[in-house]
Amino acid sequence: MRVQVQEAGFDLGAESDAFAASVPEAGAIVTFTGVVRDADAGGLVAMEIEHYPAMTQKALEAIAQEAISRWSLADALVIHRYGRLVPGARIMMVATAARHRKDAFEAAEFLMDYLKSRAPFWKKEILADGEADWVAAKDADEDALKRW
Amino acid sequence: MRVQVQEAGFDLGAESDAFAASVPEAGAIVTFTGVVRDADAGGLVAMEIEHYPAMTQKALEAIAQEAISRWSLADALVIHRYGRLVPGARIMMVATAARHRKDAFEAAEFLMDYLKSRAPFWKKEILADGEADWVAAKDADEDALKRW
Amino acid sequence: MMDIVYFAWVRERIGLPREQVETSAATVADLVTELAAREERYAAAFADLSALRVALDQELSDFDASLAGVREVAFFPPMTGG
Amino acid sequence: MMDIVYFAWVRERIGLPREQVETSAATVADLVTELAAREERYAAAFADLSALRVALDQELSDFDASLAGVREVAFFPPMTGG
Repeated sequence: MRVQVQEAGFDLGAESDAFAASVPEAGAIVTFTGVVRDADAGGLVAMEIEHYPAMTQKALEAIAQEAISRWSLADALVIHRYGRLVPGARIMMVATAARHRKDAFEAAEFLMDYLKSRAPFWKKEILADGEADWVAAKDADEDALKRW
Repeated sequence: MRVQVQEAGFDLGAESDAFAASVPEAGAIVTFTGVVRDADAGGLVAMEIEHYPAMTQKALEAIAQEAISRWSLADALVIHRYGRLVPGARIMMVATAARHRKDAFEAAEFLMDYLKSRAPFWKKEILADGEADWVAAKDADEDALKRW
Repeated sequence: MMDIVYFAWVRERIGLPREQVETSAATVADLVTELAAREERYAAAFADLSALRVALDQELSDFDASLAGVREVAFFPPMTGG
Repeated sequence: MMDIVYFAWVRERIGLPREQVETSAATVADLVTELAAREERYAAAFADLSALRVALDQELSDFDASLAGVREVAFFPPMTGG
């Protein structure tokens, strides 16, 4: 298991490849990558991601460990950035490896649902007109947790 | 949309990275990679994948096109190999890009479910003791299709 | 003349990947009956239709389907891709 | 002495990221009552507890929880990671 919280970018290709290479017996590998999307079609200048340094690493490790136990994963990877990111920048990725595709998919969705609502990150949208809005948590994200 | 049926290996890292780079507005990118797994712990020498060349490309394109329409994907990628593959080799990958994670995950699972049971590939396991067995279709794979 | 193609264990059981047949079969099921009557290896390959799938001109189809206008019929076991 | 940390709009509304307070509050709710009574900016930040989350020593908790033995209390809005 590897959990990395960093301001710097990450190399999606190299991370995906290294993760897959480290679990040759796994059969099924799923990755999810989150990208800063310009939700307002041209209005977003940057996304600022704040986090709680003393808590983030251990919260993510606990989530990853739970995914590994529940789905008997061969391995799991979580990388999450913080700081100022521009549209198109990659915010985070998770990767899961399991014997069968169903477990790898479910574990990756579980990780994402928890990262959305239980990992100590907060996003602020900086808009072209000078506005800066904290992204509100979505009811749908909170609801997504209930299926696990 | 890109659908590639090939005997040669593919570069998972480069493909993942290029796919993500081509959809900067997508927000959510999911990849699935299938790897030859030695199901009998040491018994598998190789997996031979046969396909129906005249049908494979168009069947995969139809599946990918359906995924794109149903989940309003920004893009989809399918790469599937045929021929003789050794344990640890990567058999295939899919990638999906959508605005939201739910769509990207669902579309990738849909693609996998269809590839498992509706794309004209057949796997044969070559075992260390000289046996060669065609992999039997699983009821669970057929059942998985019913949810879509 | 119709092209018939076989894959996986159907191909192995019949012993060839492709052949041309002269047939006036109206449906896939009729064609299967004709083929199965030919020789033991065909009878063995077509013994259990529930274990077989069929594609007409590279589109998945079923055993009731008409062969009108069809140029290539493929018989194979359930697919195991992915 | 207890460390209190604030994130996102809670931090902005209160105007600082961290402070130390002398408190004998037994629970998180008691601590919130003490803080909200201090100044308008605290009252504003803590006006709607349903819009807030709390972590005790870096573990998610709730407003009923005891503060016994706790060294760091964090207040923040619902998280929006991923």
